[in-house]
Amino acid sequence: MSMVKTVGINKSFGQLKVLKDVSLTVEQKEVVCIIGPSGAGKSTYLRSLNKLEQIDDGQIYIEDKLLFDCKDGVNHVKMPAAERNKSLLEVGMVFQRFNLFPHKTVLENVMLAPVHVRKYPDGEAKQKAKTLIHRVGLADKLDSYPSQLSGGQQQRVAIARALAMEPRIMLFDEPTSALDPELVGEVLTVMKGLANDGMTMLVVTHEMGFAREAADRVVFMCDGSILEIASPSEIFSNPRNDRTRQFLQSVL
Amino acid sequence: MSMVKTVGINKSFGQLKVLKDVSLTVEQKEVVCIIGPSGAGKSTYLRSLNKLEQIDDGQIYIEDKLLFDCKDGVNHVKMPAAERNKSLLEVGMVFQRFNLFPHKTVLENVMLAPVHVRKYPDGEAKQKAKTLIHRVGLADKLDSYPSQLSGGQQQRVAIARALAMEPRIMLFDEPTSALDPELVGEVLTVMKGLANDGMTMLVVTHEMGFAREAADRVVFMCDGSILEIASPSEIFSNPRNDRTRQFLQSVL
Amino acid sequence: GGGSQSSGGLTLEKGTLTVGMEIGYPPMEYYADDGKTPIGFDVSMAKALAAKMGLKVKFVDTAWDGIFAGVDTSKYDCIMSSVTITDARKAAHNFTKPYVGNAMALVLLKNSAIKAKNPSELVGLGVAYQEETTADFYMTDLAAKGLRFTPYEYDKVMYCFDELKLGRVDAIVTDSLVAVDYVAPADSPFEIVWQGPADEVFGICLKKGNDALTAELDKALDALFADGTMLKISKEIFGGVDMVSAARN
Amino acid sequence: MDTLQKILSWVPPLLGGARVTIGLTLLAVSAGVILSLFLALGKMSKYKWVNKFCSAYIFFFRGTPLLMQLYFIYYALPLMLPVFIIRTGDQFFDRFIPAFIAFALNSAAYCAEIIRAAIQSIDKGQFEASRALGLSYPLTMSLVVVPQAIRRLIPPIGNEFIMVLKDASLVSMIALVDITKATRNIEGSTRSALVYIPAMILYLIITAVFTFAFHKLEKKYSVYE
Amino acid sequence: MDTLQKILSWVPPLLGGARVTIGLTLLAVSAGVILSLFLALGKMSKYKWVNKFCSAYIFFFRGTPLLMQLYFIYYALPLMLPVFIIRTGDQFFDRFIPAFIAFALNSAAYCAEIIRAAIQSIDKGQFEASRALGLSYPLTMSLVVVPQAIRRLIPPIGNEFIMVLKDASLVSMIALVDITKATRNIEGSTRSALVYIPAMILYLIITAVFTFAFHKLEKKYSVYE
Ligand SMILES: Nc1ncnc2c1ncn2[C@@H]1O[C@H](COP(=O)(O)OP(=O)(O)OP(=O)(O)O)[C@@H](O)[C@H]1O
Ligand SMILES: Nc1ncnc2c1ncn2[C@@H]1O[C@H](COP(=O)(O)OP(=O)(O)OP(=O)(O)O)[C@@H](O)[C@H]1O
Ligand SMILES: NC(=O)CC[C@H](N)C(=O)O
Ligand SMILES: [Mg+2]
Ligand SMILES: [Mg+2]
Repeated sequence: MSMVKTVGINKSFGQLKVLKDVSLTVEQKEVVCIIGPSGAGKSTYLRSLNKLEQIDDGQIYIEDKLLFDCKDGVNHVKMPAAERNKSLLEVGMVFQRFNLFPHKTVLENVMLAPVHVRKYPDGEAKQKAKTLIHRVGLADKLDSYPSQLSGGQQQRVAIARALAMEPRIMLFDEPTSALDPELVGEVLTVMKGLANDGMTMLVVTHEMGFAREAADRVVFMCDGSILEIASPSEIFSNPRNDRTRQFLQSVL
Repeated sequence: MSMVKTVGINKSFGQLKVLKDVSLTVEQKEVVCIIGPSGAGKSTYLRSLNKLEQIDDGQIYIEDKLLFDCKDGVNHVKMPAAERNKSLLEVGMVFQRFNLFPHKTVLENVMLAPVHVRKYPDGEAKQKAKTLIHRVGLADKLDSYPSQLSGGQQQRVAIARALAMEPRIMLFDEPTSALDPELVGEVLTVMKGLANDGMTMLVVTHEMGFAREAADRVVFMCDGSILEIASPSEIFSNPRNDRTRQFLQSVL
Repeated sequence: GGGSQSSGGLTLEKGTLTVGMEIGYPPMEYYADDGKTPIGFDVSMAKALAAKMGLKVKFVDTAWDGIFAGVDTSKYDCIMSSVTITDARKAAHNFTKPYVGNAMALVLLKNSAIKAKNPSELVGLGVAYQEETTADFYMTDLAAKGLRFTPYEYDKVMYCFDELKLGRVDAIVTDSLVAVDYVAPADSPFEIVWQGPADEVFGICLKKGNDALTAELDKALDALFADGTMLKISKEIFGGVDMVSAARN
Repeated sequence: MDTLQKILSWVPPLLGGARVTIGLTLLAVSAGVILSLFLALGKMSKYKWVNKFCSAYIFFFRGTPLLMQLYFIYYALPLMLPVFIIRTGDQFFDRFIPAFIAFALNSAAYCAEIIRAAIQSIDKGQFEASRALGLSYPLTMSLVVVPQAIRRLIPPIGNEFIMVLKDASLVSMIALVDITKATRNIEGSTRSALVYIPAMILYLIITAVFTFAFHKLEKKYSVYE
Repeated sequence: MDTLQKILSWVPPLLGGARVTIGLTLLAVSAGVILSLFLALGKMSKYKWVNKFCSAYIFFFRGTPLLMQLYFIYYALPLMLPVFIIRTGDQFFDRFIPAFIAFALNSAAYCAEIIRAAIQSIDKGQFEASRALGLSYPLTMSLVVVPQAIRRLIPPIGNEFIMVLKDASLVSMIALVDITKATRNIEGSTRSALVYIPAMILYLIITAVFTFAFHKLEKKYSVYE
């Protein structure tokens, strides 16, 4: 069973074709990193897996269940909205700009969705939230507001918040690029821990070190297309595609 | 003759001591990089050289001329404001967030100060501006507005704008940290060119590659103090101070 | 008095005569120096009438603009607010018999350079009056007959006098009963240069068809004339002058 | 001494006027805010006619003078259509209620734009994070967006409140005795303009007090910033 | 048909009123903007008394109703102090000028806050870059800050303009015949409220036209964005 499978995804914003026939399969427990220049469509691809963007054409499967089969922007999979939304809960997401709820404490941020969406009883949700916050190393910040935390701490809360919904796959969209260089490490450490624990992950990142160390496969996207998929060692030492080589030269 | 010399600079914001007895001399044609964690006081130090911050105590010399001799926030150097400002024109500055004038074209941005401050005739200022814009590789963007440029291009215009005032020393405050990774290179290339041409430069940066390659000396600042000054090869391979080592480990 | 039993059921609020008036029309109805106690001719008369009818009295201050709509929509039982009885108003409303004599008056500044001796000589001048009053109708009528002047309309008569004093209008046309009050003080800057025929009499105005209350009010009014109360009020308000008797002839 | 005594004697009627001014403002803005919630959501709605109606409402009430709206609602409408005659059996309320209606309808249009701006000022990321966590639109609104919008609403709603407080002076045109009408009454009877001075001071005090109160309220809602 | 003819006959007096409404608004807001520049700079000044005076001015004119300010400037002040009597030899201007003064003084207070906010909204980096290039304070203001502030001023000044346009209805209180007064004159003579409909439409058209014009102006000043 694959965790996420997309087949021939296309997506335009007005005249601009942002995704061109993107097909990719992420297996269970796999860590896949997506790299590529700005404007490549990396974020758009990630967001389309989560219904944050509506694709124009192509199929999206989550855990082998076909959720979207789109043609010209119309989804032809007939399925109750509730059922589709339930499947989408398997997909957790972490954003570049954290997007924590500023009016809620750390604990409240992590508990909110489990209580209101999963309908977990308060006590149970709180217990689980505390465990997760502990796991990302913020046990002493339970009652802090996001504004009282550093960027790295906020991003770790965001990871805990996503994990609280017990997703089967986590999407990360440049989780460290809004951070001061000194704070990048603490977030990457948490992410590596997750990977080691067997979480399936799809990570858009500019941190080549992380990709090299944690990824099973690296995907290079450019101008809306996937140009190369390879193991980290292959892609970093011997990129086959010219555009990949050029990109890696400029960032390494 | 030294370009910039500071002796025992102290500066507080309210209760917070941000600079503690900072002394540093930058010789002519020298390139000095300042590194250090967030909040170390790097920006504050740079800004105090330019009167953007008022120091509490200490002396500042520009080209061996004593401009500030402060005690408890009062400058005891008696000198006409015009004369001091003239000396300060020897100091150019490039900011992290570019700070181009958004309502002026590239050419107008670069010409503005020479025409209105140096009182150069329009034609001459224009000629010189064009040369400088050419030098930073933007000859085709003369009439663009900043909003039409990428971050890297904007920063290069900002460099040209500062150079147009013919400063004898250039201050850079994290000139590349607001840029997409792909765009960092083009700005560093321009800066290396400047260094090669013999410009005296004082650069706050997180780009260790640049420091290693271009700096004559590297200064490590932390908590308002200079903890270590050394050549790049020394500091990167064999930092003497524990705090330096710790910092370099986290960012390299 | 004798009417107490019969009048009680005729009013909007049982046992109370609710009187609409535009308070701010000295000396007919205006506020005492405290800015909230209504006084003046109509106020005294209303109190006396209500007493005669065995009713309590309540005053409702109303903008002149809309005062007739108020009685039409039963916001008060009647209007006692220096309402001049005119044919047009009579066609749309009930009126009691007249209770005080009045005329149209032309007011100028003392020693004014303006030589107009009556309103039809106001050609080319700025004339102030209160909007929607008989003064308004009078001047609008003259305008329709070809008199060319500039009208200045105010919601309160006091502003007409302010304006004349400040020299921003040339003349005021208003009820003579008001004019006499403004010219009375020794240091008054105003003078009355013309008065029209004394047929601009005031009556109490009621909703069309409210004949029962109209009759009751007329009865009480007659009684007040008969027992000298009206004369007493007139002498009090107008410095000893009888302005009421003429209205009954 | 005599002048002082005179001025002191004006205080009670002016304070009486202040009760009307403040009462009308409080009620009208409260009602306006509630009504404006529907207008704001309506104007952001995808249903074309709901959207059009709300836009037209807002355009109308923001595009014509409040004085004219007041005249229209108080005089013209009941004369044309007797169903709009409001009879409460109490003279005061017979004019207070139409004034309240005019001011509330007017204020709703202004508040709707304020609310719309506040909701649109909430970072798009908040909606996306909510979506990604599986929160439905109503949950997103009630748990995430509205609580954050409220704090941003306080300053402009406070501003609107002060605006209405001053616009309430228009009710003197329909002989409701607010501060302005009380002032004009005293001016009329004393034939002197001295009363404007305590009246203006009273307005300034009220404005200052409410500005301060809204400021406190804003602070209270900003704990997390 | 007859009704239409009647309505058409109202158009000239309503348009006459519109001239007064628009003229007063244009003049008052223009003068207000100029005056407000001094107030805004004064309120940001480091000279304590200049600062206090400007703050008090703004507090006073924003804290009391325009209607009361109008009465005060038009009636009370000249009655108390005859030097404030304005005599031009033309009765229209005798009242238009005080109205203009009241509206301009009032608008200045609002515009001052708008200008202050616009200047303060300019990125601090713009001041720093100017300083680093050696530009003096006046040069920084005139070359860098004000040109950028102007574009941000257009929407709120446009808003203020529309506000004054509607507040201009208050001049009907001092017998100036603006749209509102023209409407009430026609209402009085026809004894029908029908005239409110073309009058409101006229207001809406004027509001829409000026909103559109300010929108265009804003666009024109945004080339660089
Ligand atoms: N909502 C939108 N409307 C219009 N264009 C959009 C929208 N979102 C993204 N785009 C455009 O789509 C293209 C791809 O954007 P996307 O954010 O997916 O790129 P990316 O690879 O994530 O780049 P980055 O590294 O800058 O985040 C870009 O050209 C972007 O400008
Ligand atoms: N204007 C100011 N008012 C108060 N505190 C300030 C001000 N400017 C800077 N600080 C504080 O002074 C300290 C030093 O700031 P500075 O910006 O110089 O650090 P830095 O080394 O440049 O850090 P960074 O890498 O984040 O730019 C920080 O704690 C900062 O919060
Ligand atoms: N109260 C008044 O203003 C009355 C004015 C005048 N007597 C009229 O009836 O029209
Ligand atoms: Mg992206
Ligand atoms: Mg810094």
